Amino acid sequence: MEILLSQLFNGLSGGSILLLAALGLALTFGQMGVINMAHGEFIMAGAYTAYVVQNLLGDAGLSLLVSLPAAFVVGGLLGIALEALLLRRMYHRPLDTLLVTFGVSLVLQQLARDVFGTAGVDVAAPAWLSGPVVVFGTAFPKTRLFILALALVAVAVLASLLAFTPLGRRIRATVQNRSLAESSGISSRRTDRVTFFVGSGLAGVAGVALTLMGSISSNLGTAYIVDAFLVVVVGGIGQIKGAVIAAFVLGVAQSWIEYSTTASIAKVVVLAIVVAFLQLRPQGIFVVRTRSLV
Amino acid sequence: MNISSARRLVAVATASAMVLLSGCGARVSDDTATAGEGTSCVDTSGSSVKIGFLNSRSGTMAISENTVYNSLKLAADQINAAGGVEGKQLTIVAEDGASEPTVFAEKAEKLIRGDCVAAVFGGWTSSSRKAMLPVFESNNALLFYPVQYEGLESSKNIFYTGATTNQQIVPALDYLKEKGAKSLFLVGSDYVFPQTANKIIKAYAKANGIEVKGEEYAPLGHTDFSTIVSKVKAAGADAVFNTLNGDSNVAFFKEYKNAGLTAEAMPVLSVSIAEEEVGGIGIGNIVGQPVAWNYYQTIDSPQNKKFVADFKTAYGDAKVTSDPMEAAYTSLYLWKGMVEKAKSFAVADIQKAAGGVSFEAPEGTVTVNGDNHHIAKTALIGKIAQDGLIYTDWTSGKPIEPDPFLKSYPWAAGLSG
Amino acid sequence: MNLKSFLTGRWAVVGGFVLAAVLLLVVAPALLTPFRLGLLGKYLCFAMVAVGIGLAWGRGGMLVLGQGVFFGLGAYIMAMHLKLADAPASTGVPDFMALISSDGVPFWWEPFRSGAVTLVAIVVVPALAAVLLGLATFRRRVRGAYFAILSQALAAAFAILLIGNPRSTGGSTGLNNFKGFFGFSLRDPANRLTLYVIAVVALLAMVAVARQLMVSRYGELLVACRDAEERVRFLGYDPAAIKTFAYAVAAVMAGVAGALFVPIVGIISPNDVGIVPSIGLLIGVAIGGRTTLLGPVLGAIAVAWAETSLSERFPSGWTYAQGLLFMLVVAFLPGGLASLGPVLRGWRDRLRPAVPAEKTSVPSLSGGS
Amino acid sequence: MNADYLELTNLTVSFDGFVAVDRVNMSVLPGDLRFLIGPNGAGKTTLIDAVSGLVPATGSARWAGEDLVGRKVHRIARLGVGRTFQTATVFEELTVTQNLDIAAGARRGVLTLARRRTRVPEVVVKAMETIGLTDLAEVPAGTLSHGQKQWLEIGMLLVQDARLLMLDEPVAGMSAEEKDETGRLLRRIAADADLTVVVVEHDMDFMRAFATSVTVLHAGKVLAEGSVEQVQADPRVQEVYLGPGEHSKAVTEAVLGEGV
Repeated sequence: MEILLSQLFNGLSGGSILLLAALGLALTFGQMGVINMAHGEFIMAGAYTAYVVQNLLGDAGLSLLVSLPAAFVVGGLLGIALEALLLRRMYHRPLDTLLVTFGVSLVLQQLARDVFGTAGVDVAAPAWLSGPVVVFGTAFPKTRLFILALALVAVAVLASLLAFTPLGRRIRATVQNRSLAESSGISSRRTDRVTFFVGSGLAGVAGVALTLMGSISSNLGTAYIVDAFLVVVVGGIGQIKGAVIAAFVLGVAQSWIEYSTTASIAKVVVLAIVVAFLQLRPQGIFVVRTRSLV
Repeated sequence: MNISSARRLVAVATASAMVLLSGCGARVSDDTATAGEGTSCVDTSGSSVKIGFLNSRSGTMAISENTVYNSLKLAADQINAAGGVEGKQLTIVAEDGASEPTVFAEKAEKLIRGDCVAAVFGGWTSSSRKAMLPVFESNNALLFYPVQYEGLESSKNIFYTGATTNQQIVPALDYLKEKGAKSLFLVGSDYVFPQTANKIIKAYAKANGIEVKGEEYAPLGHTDFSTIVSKVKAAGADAVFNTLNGDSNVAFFKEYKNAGLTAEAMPVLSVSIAEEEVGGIGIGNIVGQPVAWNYYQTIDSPQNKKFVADFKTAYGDAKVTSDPMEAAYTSLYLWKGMVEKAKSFAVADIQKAAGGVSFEAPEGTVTVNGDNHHIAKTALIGKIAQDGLIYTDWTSGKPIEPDPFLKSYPWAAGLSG
Repeated sequence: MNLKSFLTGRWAVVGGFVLAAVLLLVVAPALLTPFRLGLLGKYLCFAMVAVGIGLAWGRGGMLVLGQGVFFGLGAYIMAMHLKLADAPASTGVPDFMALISSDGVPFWWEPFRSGAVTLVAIVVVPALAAVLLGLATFRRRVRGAYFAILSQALAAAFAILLIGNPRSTGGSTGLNNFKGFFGFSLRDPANRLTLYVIAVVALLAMVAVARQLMVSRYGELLVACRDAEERVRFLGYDPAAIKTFAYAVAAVMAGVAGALFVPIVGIISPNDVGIVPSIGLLIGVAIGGRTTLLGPVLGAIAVAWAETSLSERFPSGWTYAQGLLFMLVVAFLPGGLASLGPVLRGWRDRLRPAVPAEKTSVPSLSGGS
Repeated sequence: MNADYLELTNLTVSFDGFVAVDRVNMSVLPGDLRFLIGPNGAGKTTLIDAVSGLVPATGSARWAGEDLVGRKVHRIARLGVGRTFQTATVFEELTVTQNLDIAAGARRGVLTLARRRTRVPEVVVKAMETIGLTDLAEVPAGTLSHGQKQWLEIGMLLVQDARLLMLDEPVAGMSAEEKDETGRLLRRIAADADLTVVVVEHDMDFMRAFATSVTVLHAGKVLAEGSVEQVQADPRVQEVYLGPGEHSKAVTEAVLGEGV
């Protein structure tokens, strides 16, 4: 019973990490069809931001709270730079953006190595996040509870942003029909840029969260990027709720399969599940606009 | 398309290939006839001699291997400043192994065949060593490998200056047994070193009445240890034996602490965490945990004090020294000793002279075993302290003779297949 | 001169083949040391994969990010055979297996004791895998980005599986230390030269096959699928079948390349088949010109050569160079170097508005040089 | 008269509960040039989507003795059903000849596909004459004008051996001359080749000039059917296009065309 509960929690927790990593990706992918392989490196940039902030401020608790907005801005600025310098000219070639951003990710990783050194660095978790909370005899690590809460807050904020603000309406309009939105006076250029800022900023926030879990090094992002993309693929285009469901389902599946087999097999089985799922429901993914067909 | 012409071309080329194959190629069975190919092209006629350093300067292993490169460089500079080897200055040819076995094999061949170096120093992962081994054997060249490893290997062309299993894993088990551990949980990365190490641990445990309560492997680079830590916690063993590699250690120890597990209640003995890695894991997450090596920066000896001081002078005060760095440093001096004893740079002469060559290393006196090409080393169990350094908690007292195939341990019979 | 007429020019094609054959079979062995010739052999293996990528990606529009899987299938099949052939006759168990396990040879290794089965499997296994995967995804109209991400995830899973089963696959070390190749010693320079010759012949044959596919009606159909898949469907074709075929051909080319890589390089490890090498294979294709016939070949060889020589001088320099190449070439020169001519002409025309601007379509289909 | 007629019976398409096409019954005979009109969202395009297999439907759509509902797109195409799209979709990087050659080749065997095209097939030459693009045979389709692309699409339908042609707004964005040209082309095809042609169109003048019969769709249902005059005179059609109430002749003519 205890192990049942703690495995369920581990799955949800794994899902919340996936969700944080994938949320911004779902936004930029859905909005612009851009496949941003450098998203993982934006996560890394967020993590290093937390490291720098902690070195400046010292206090772990305060610096965690400062890091979250700081990393959001750092990630967002990187996103805007990427959008303005490279991606802006490539919206009609979505597949090529994958290769371009892969190049960006290689460069950012090497930059991180040259700036912060190849050795991993540590960001200390604040005292109020250390250790577990024990409920019914099951221990729940506080850091994981924090990340779970952070992911849910991020989803809530993003969802209300999309639902209730003028910006959100513009984003939704562009996701559904770019040319129609443009012809009805929405500046998709500006919307794109803001979307990229928000989406990449979320990657920065994910990076801060990851400092509570593991090592901060130049290849931090590569560990999450493929899984994050799978979440987006399963979740469907421009669907925040799809990403939420997909992240938690994949997280729980991973942790359950891992419990009964091994971590390696779990990863492979989860991929098989994704392929099988796409056999059943490519619709969440496949939208035909018959009038234009392209 | 002119299919017929292309077809004709293919046919002609295939035919010529067949002729080549059947005509002058040697069969596997007459391999001895081609030993001449291994003739060395090392040039020792001038006032200098070339040696090769082969470390990962890029990729995931660069973190660790850069430090080895630095200490190799330090040793070479010191040797050159003191007059070189047999009066010849050392010229370093450095290559990047890029953390990939294939690249290690390719670069090793380049160093031996292209640059004609007298010996190669480097490698870290077992994969890199195993990838290089056939290259050194077929070219009859020398590799000095500075990292503790899983044993069960002995090549005439490799000198192993890190610990083999009976100098690290077996003493670590002795230590845990002495401390009263009745049960163990094994956690490791999914590759050859942890798997071989765990095979040895299980054989030891069986012979010593220790229960192994679980054995878990994580893929290399795995970062979510919630499930594995849950299993460790549920099993409730007396201690954990940790053979995780690299970044995984960070995620594991953070998870371990956050799950409420402590070094006092359930110590985690690690064999791949040295001074260099402690900072990245975060001292708070790992303080008080035991590790097993043959060298710590805190060793109180004149040789070590000088080594640490020289290293900090060369690379900065913030740098720490660790076991593989010391073993790499030592390996260059051991090679120097072998050359001076043999009065020759030739591989065959060095192999003949190697046995008994000894060096007052920072870790203490080490001596080369001429039969298995490993070195006798003293095992030290240390504990990680608040200052990020490791302090010796237990020692084997004297150098342990290397026994890569564990022939002298009755419980290990049958392990080496 | 019109590139198309060059492409179709019979004599130019024959001449090009002969020239390439002479360069690779006569000039290169004469000029290079055995070590460098071995490296060139390795580059040729990458070039074979590139020919397939050019077909599937350049002509078919399928962004194949997981070619490492097929490369790995071919390579591991060959490696298994070589390890079994090297195994001592008394036990029949390869050295690395005997070292870490006493379970003997896994059942799925057994077929590869036979050389004939191995050679057939090197072609058939990658082809089957590609057909299965292709039909599973293309039939359900999973394409574009989704296909790319899936193929990438597949490469990741394949590498994880290899690393996770060291008893049967050699784990992260992979398989190496091969003594012979179908009975011939791999230490003998004459045999290594033969291997190189086989690689050259295989590459030339693949280029010939790719060219035939490109100029055929099928080639036109494939381009049509790339540009307007639904339209093709409404003409009564099944685009899934059309694309799957190109994907399978690319897979076979990668598989054969992997099989030759093993004896030439002497090792195959999961590092050679995962995500990073799979994407790395694309950069040469992108630089050379993805839609052209020879662009991918030349690009792959040039990139591999640059990697070796750059990394000999600046260890971390190569990563920057590779990253920048991806960014600049794909973003600003999507047709690769092959399109440099038209692009420059386009700029010149823009600078001189008096001359009516010619329409240049990039990436162009007709660049066949 | 042949058996190639299209007969829809209770054809229904719904998306997540929204009924886009609602129990439509309709038949179109060979030689007919049937126009489908109706306000935005009436279900015109969805109707031909359903017939061509792009969206799942219920009911039946019988064509030449076969029920098309539930078949795959390329199978339906092979039964001689062809369609175009609102935005002309030709293979931009291929030449006019290549475009037509591909359209003509759905039944080719593997061996033919693996070889190069040595000569231009007869049907392709003929179709190129019909659509008037013979002079542009070797020009990449991407460089054609908008009107020429639409003609090329129609030409592709002809060589594809389609006997049921469904065109989605073929004259949108065309100049007046091009519209005229297109209309005459369609008439010729329908009458001479005895084909069944369905045109979805918004352009009332074009409809009035060339339609032989008209079906008006509204909210997924058939509102009216008949000749151009009959439909224009139908008060329900006027109501849908102009809103409820009485309308002056001038207003009605402005929207629905003269002759009401």
